[in-house]
Amino acid sequence: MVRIFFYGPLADIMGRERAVSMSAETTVRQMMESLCGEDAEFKAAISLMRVQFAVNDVIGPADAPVKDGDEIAVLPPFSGG
Amino acid sequence: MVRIFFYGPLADIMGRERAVSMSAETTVRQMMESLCGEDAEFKAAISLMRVQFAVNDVIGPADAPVKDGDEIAVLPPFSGG
Amino acid sequence: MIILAPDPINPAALAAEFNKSLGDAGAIATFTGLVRREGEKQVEALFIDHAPAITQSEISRAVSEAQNRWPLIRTKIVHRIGRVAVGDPVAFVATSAMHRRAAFEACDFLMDYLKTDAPFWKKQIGRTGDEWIEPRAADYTDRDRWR
Amino acid sequence: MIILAPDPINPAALAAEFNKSLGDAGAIATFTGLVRREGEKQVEALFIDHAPAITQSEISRAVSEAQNRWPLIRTKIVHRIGRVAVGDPVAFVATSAMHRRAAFEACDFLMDYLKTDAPFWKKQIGRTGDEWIEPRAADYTDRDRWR
Repeated sequence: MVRIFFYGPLADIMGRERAVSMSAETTVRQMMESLCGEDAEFKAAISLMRVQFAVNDVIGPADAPVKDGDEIAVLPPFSGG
Repeated sequence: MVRIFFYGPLADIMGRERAVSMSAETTVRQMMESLCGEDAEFKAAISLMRVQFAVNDVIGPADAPVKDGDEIAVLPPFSGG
Repeated sequence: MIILAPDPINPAALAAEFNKSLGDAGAIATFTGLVRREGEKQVEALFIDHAPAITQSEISRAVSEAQNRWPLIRTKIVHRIGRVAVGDPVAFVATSAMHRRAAFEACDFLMDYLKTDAPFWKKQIGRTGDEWIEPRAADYTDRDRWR
Repeated sequence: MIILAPDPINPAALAAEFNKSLGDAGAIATFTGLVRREGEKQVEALFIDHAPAITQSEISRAVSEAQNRWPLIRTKIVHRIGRVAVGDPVAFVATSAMHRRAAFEACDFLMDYLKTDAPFWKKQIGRTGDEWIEPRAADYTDRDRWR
């Protein structure tokens, strides 16, 4: 099971968290493509923004490997202050 | 009578204020030259610093005219904050 | 020190606390960012989302970068999360240093960082609806001054 | 508002007062300058001389210049005169504006002004004697950024 967390505008669309079961090791990018296949609104939203990803709380590239038990965060463009 | 005010390091040398009697209209520069003639320590001090002058509380050039009743301020380089 | 909390920010109280242990500091710079009504938009509040396990550590990295770039004595960052009413402070940054350029520049740098590169997401809640806000072009230009 | 006074400066209290009437400000910058011990010099205090009838009006002119250069909502300058003990604040500047660049830059500009171009004279009182202090070369360089 991999837990995927969504923030900011993506949390409004997807909720804060989804759990996805996985059979073999994959990458963040492949998981996102799979989500886009299931959810047209998510696909439309992330195609419009430069999204970053974190695996187990560390921000890294979209082709980072994901294994069972990992937590992925999907981070839209930041805007604070 | 013209009152001359000294500030900062010049006040340590000259005191805060001196009164000078005057016969004819003069300039700030001429009054300073006259003071330098009377006081070697003042002459040495102002030869080492870029001094500004105010006549009646308005900062202006050294060749500004001075008439009876005016107040002159002798302002060493500023340093605040 | 970095504080992310839903509690109101009191800049004067934070300044009083910050000013207690200053070493031989000659300069303290502070910045407070407030929620603006923005005229026509009639903003009533911001909602600030964050990623708890990520946001704090990312801000720590920015503070370390500031400490490497400038000879700082102390830094403090406080950022609201959750709902922040119009007129209320949303972020507070304080820096101290021996001389004022370091204090000013580090404070400015950290605010630019919070606006564009810290993991926060900001929604304006207004009379006419809600809107997620991305940084202005000027915010990115400001940030790029430090690169 | 410009205040020149021998009374202690309380930056937190000044910030609290300044933050009361902010209009639609989104940004408040403050700067506090403190008397430094300066290690070997063992400074015990500063003595600040000023020219009452000149200093206030000259600072007013600098504030007007800042208001012309940046869209400011409010400014406040407080500067000690007379004896100021080591560790104590000697100057406080606060600015508010809609956006942070104006608030930061005006605060920075006004501090540079106070350091080099405002009619104050600063004597360090130390264990080894007293010394009138002129601005550092860096202070003039900082000031010249605005020309």
